[in-house]
Amino acid sequence: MPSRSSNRETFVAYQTTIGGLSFRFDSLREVMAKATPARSGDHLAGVAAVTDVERMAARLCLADVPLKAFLQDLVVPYESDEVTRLIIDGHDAQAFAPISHLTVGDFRDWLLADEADTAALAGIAPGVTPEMAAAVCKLMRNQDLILVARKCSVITAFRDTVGLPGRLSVRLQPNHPTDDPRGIAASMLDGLLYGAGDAVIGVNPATDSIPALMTLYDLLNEVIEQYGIPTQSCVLTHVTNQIQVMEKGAPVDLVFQSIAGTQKANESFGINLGILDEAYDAALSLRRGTVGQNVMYFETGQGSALSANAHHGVDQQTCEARAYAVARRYKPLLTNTVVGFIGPEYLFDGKQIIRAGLEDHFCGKLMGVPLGCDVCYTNHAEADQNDMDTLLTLLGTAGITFIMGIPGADDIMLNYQTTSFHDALYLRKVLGLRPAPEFEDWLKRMNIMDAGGQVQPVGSQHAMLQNLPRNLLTA
Amino acid sequence: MPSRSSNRETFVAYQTTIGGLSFRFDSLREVMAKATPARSGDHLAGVAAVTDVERMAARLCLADVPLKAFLQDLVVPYESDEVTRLIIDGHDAQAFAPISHLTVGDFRDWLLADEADTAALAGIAPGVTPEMAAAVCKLMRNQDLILVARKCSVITAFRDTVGLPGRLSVRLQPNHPTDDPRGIAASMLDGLLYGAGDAVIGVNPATDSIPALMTLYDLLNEVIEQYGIPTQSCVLTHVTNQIQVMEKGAPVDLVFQSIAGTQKANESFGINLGILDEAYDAALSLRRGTVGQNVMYFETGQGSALSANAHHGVDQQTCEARAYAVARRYKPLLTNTVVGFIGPEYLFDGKQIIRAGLEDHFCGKLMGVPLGCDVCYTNHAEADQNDMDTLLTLLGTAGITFIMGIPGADDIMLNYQTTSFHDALYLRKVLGLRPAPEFEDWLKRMNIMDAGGQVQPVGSQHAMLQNLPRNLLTA
Amino acid sequence: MDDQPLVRQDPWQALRRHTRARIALGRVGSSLPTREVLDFGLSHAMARDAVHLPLDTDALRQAIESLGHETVEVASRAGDRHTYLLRPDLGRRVAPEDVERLRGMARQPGPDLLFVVGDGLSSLAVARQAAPLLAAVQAHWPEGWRSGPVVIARQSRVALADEVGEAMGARMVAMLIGERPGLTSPDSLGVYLTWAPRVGCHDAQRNCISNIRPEGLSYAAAAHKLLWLAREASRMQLTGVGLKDESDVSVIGGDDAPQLPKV
Amino acid sequence: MDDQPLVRQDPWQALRRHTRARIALGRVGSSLPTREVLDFGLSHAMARDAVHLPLDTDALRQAIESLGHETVEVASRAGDRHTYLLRPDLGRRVAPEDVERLRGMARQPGPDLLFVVGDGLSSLAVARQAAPLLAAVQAHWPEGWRSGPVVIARQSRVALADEVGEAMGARMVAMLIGERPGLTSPDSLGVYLTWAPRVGCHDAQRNCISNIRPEGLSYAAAAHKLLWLAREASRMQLTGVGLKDESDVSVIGGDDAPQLPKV
Ligand code: B12
Ligand code: B12
Repeated sequence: MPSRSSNRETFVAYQTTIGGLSFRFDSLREVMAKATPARSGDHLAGVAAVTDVERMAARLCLADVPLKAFLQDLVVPYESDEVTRLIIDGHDAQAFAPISHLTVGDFRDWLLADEADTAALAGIAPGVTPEMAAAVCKLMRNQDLILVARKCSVITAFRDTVGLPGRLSVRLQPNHPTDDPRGIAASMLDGLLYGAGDAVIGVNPATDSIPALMTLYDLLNEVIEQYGIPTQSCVLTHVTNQIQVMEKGAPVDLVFQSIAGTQKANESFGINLGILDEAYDAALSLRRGTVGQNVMYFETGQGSALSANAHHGVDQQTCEARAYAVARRYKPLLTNTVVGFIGPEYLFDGKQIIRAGLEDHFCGKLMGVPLGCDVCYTNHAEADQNDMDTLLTLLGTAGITFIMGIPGADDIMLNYQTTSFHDALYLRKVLGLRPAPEFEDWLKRMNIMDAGGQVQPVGSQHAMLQNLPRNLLTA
Repeated sequence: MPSRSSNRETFVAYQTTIGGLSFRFDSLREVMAKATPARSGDHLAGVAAVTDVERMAARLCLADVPLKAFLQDLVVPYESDEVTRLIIDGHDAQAFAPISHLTVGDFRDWLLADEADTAALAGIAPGVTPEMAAAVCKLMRNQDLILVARKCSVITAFRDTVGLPGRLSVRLQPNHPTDDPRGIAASMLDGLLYGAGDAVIGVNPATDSIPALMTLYDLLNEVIEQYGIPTQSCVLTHVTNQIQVMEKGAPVDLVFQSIAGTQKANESFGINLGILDEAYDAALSLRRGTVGQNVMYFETGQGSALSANAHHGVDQQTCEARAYAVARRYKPLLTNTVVGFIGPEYLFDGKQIIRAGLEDHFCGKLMGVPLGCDVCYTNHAEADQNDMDTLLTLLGTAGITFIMGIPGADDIMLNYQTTSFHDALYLRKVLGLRPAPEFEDWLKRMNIMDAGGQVQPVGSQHAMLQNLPRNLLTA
Repeated sequence: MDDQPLVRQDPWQALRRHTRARIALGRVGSSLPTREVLDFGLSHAMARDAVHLPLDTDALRQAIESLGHETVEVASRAGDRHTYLLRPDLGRRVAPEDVERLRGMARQPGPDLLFVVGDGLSSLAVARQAAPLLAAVQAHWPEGWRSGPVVIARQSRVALADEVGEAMGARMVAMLIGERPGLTSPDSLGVYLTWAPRVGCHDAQRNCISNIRPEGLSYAAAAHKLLWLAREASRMQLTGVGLKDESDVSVIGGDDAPQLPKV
Repeated sequence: MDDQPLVRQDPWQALRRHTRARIALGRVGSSLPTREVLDFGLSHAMARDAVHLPLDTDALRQAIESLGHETVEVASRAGDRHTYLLRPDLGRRVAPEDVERLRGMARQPGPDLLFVVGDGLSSLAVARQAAPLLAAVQAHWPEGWRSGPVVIARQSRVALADEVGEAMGARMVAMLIGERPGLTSPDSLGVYLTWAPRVGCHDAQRNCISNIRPEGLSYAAAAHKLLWLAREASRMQLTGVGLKDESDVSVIGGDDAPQLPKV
């Protein structure tokens, strides 16, 4: 095995000639980076193509690379990176067999054929490495990314079932700048009455303090029990905090962690596979799921490896796909690309955010990971609500597993704009999508959703308003 | 009536205060222009908002303007502009009644309510002036434009029925740089075998020569008759040429003309309402339709009035909506906004093109016009195929009536990129859309479409390949 | 799915000989095959470059002068390519100092038909097609018609010829201009003929001949059309929608001008 | 449809007193009412301006000096706001001449806890919250701890404090930095505490206290947390994931530091 990464030298350089001009790339990593649609992060890293023609030259080269090459010519060395080892050692040769004879260009053709149906795609998923997914993605137009992702199906479950065809789930994200339980409960109620929360009720705590976190777990758990909601909770603090609170007996449904695509980037997040293994085992042992035992929730996003100076000259989209290999190991309930979250240095404007959102969703689904998307932007990026509407609609068409739901799309703690409860209703309405079945039944039982499947305004006499969460009463 | 435009002075100036800063706008025209999402054409015209805050100030003002004001405060003077006269004199007060008490801001709320269903929207259409449509459009997010347009239904017919719910039609555009009949026929065959052509088979002639045009009409007519295709043909030459060829007995199905939103812009196109009336009557008198008698095909596009220096200080989106008032007069089978066709001076990049496409479709449908879209860009604009995939998917979701279909998306005569036959299949597949019913039957009869409604590859023995158009045989 | 080729070819490949349109591309599912997506992307990258390629005015001047024409160079009011693309208003006007220069050169009476050659959106079109077209026109130049110098214009729009024609006192002006570059036709020339040119003319007052290049309308055919239109314009004292092109009828008489392809 | 109000209000308006989140916005169909769309758009326009607002270093320096601190001003290697936004690598490094200056000022032994105040993505946050937070920290400053001058940094990222701390020989550095401005919180301050700062430290080696502003975490609570973490860091000789915040437990003993809101 260790010889793998040094095999790289045995490959001839990649080159192509266009109209008399000859283009040469020294490594597969370079071909990948230069073949990527333009984005600020790859410019920042100095790995992007300089002209449109150079970009096309790289794509022409990339199209001819055999998929097998990605098992040999490793973009991050095997010896020094546990994510690479995870990818290579965990590669499923049998699943890979049906596509093992293809080049990257052929792979695109294969994916778009009608014969590549849901079952065929699920079959190859364990054989698709992140680099293969990233490579073929670079040759695909937005419509291709939508068409293929739509054919992929990744179904997971905890207290409800997420990812069924024709369904769209929503993470209810009731953040508050001081983690005030009343504020959080108020946002939860707002979201539930708008039909959101079937993916997870997940709060980002402003605090890093263990006692304060324990309080939060209790709060979320109480509301879920009070209303009998078939959903799961999550507190998005550092995984090592979650290990501690599990030890202290906190009611932890899903374990969360931000992950990245290289060992070094994960180290900058204060994690490694060992820590994640430990947390995973701890969460599984709690057996809190009812309809399933997918206990992990991950977040990723293009740019994090580069931000930690841990990208090894690999383009940010490929790094991102490698994060899905980390996610895949833990059979997560949810994996969320927070696509416009970090800022313009990685994805400059609406166009780049839209493209990255489609790429991430496609790569994740192709690899068998339950991808959702935080359709979002920050105020220092060149983007606005119209771009979000656009990406939201495209991802809905592509069959996104879940999106965020926040009051009025404005996260008053993380300081960025994501999708609102209203946005989720828009998407469900315009594409005829429904919530997770168990949650849908609950919404109907609670008279939040009508018989036609529409979330309707509730009156002031609504049961949940008559029976407020405890901490809202003591206010 | 003539007093209408001078009434404008009786309105107080529009103003609003934001964080201590006061914003003042001298006219409704100025409020409209400054409320528009940023685009290069309005900057070129010098009418755009200078800052984002000024833009929001204009929107706040606009939201409070009563819809009735648009019948008094005319953006282009009544006395000197026949399009304004058409709008005002043709306004249907009864249809307007249900919304006559609303402000622009209320109108948006009204449109988004579930009670504003297809019937309600069809009911008010004749009461909606272009300026009202443009104004409310400026307050709407992309998702609003999609949601409302989707509820609108505009159904027209000639030899097939266009605009039914769940349907998407395609204009087959078999252009050739010398109008070579073999080249045109070859592209037609390509498109038909890919299931395109139910909106119209419409060729842009490179030539302006009357005898050559006669030849083209015969060619299109022959192919339609040879295969018994339930569709219509069109030659997109100047309307005065079409009047001449009708006199000479050419088999004219649809009369085409580019139209704009002001009298002066139309004059620069060499037309006026009198000429259009004449052409309309001539086409109607031919009675060539079978299932309907909608005999006109119009093209529009933001920027044309400004390009002709005929915009009267009105923003380009409002000018565009006014063109739909011209179209509406002639109950067209099709109206096509060629949204990215002219160039970056009017719509700079993918984002502006996408927004404009959604706006145009919304305004047209709201006014009761059968809007299709030439989802396109030129090589001098900052746009690419991904932007087109995006707009295409959004418009499909919004219920667009028809799109273009060109071999490989590359118009080798008009020199721009629009949508391909493959693109149309993508959109039909991903959103479950079907062609016009009569054409769908024909596709099935011809073994181009299978029982499941998918356009399938044909073999070399296919009837149409065995029985080529006459001029392809004599090659 | 292994026994079938990945890409389903379209069985009407033979029709490709009739057109350079992208027909019979084949399909994967209902999508374009990878090779076509790549080919298209490459064409797009190159067409974008073509928009920005500056006109080699020296070479063009030499080519035109070698036909025996005088030349004059002018610039529009759009100082650079970026401004040109976003400010058509500036591309339609001659730089003030150049207007003066043109006025100074004007003779009484002015040319019957003045030629302006403008880069427009494709300098490549002008570089390749302008001189051959002028040569073809020259071969059939109407007896007794006064010509003028050929004006070469940088960063120009169609309407720029109006101001040139006005300044030179021309009866008619023909603008030879680079059409926007397409993927398959990056070098297509358009000609716009305007009677009594002056600032403020609009497009309904012109006639257009487009798609001039070897793979499109031939030089000879274009020249024939242009002179037919110019003669008719001279007779009717107008151009534009009022002047209908019947040039193809007149050729049936056995004129030596080449015919357009016919069914 | 006339007898019903256009906008359906949500009957849980009362809950708005618990949070500034945009809850109970009401609806039209399933969409946001116009007034909310406009309000949001206006907030966005203003938040975008906040990103670009330059830091008034003079005012900040005066405010900090009036607390009795010395100050030093440094710039990052990102020359302007545009560069800053696109080049975080440059925003993490001190301009070379300023590094020299800092080195020149360093004393032996260095400060136990050094403060850097950086504009980050919101100069407004720094202008409003930095001085009050420093004052709150001062009130509970651990006995015997050496402080240093407060370093004011322009166009800075979190990691810039590493280089500052290294140059000044600090045992620990606390970066007070403007968090990216949100629609509802344009002026939120974050504090990042790093043990043994040096160029190349990564984020797992820091602790963070965020959302400091009157509507968020109070100055007193933030100061309490910071000093708790700093004391623990000093004891354990590290910051980051290895250092767990238990500050809320310790306050239960009846310390005068304010408590976080509790259920
Ligand atoms: C952007 C951001 C991120 C980005 C950072 C990438 C980047 N290049 O910017 C990503 C998505 C990677 C991220 C990850 C995490 N973050 Co964070 N993040 C933020 C956010 C939204 C804005 C930060 C900001 O504006 N910085 C100011 C600018 C000017 O500085 P900068 O140099 O450009 O940014 C640096 C810091 O932001 C730093 N950083 C980001 N998050 C964190 C978290 C910790 C604990 C530390 C030490 C540093 C750190 O990374 C950046 C690059 O060096 C804040 C929320 C807020 N309101 O501030 C949360 C926040 C700081 N993050 C938080 C957390 C918990 C995390 C994670 C630990 C979550 C997890 N379980 O994995 C991870 C890992 C952090 C790590 N060790 O690297 C918490 C911290 C809570 C606390 N009091 O400790 C906050 C307050 C949000 C929250 N409540 O969840 N984060
Ligand atoms: C862009 C374009 C338009 C745009 C022009 C707006 C603009 N600001 O650019 C719009 C959509 C408005 C348009 C409209 C029409 N066009 Co047109 N247009 C073109 C196109 C695709 C490119 C022109 C170009 O590159 N010009 C070069 C740049 C550098 O010059 P410019 O100064 O920026 O552009 C000016 C000219 O293009 C002019 N113009 C555009 N079209 C026409 C048509 C005629 C007859 C005239 C005289 C002038 C003219 O308008 C522009 C502004 O002044 C050409 C196709 C081609 N391959 O060239 C067809 C083309 C020139 N148009 C054509 C036609 C028929 C029309 C219409 C008459 C269609 C109709 N039935 O209404 C109308 C009306 C034209 C008019 N009188 O104004 C034909 C001309 C055929 C012929 N031999 O006469 C062409 C060749 C395409 C075709 N085969 O259909 N057009």
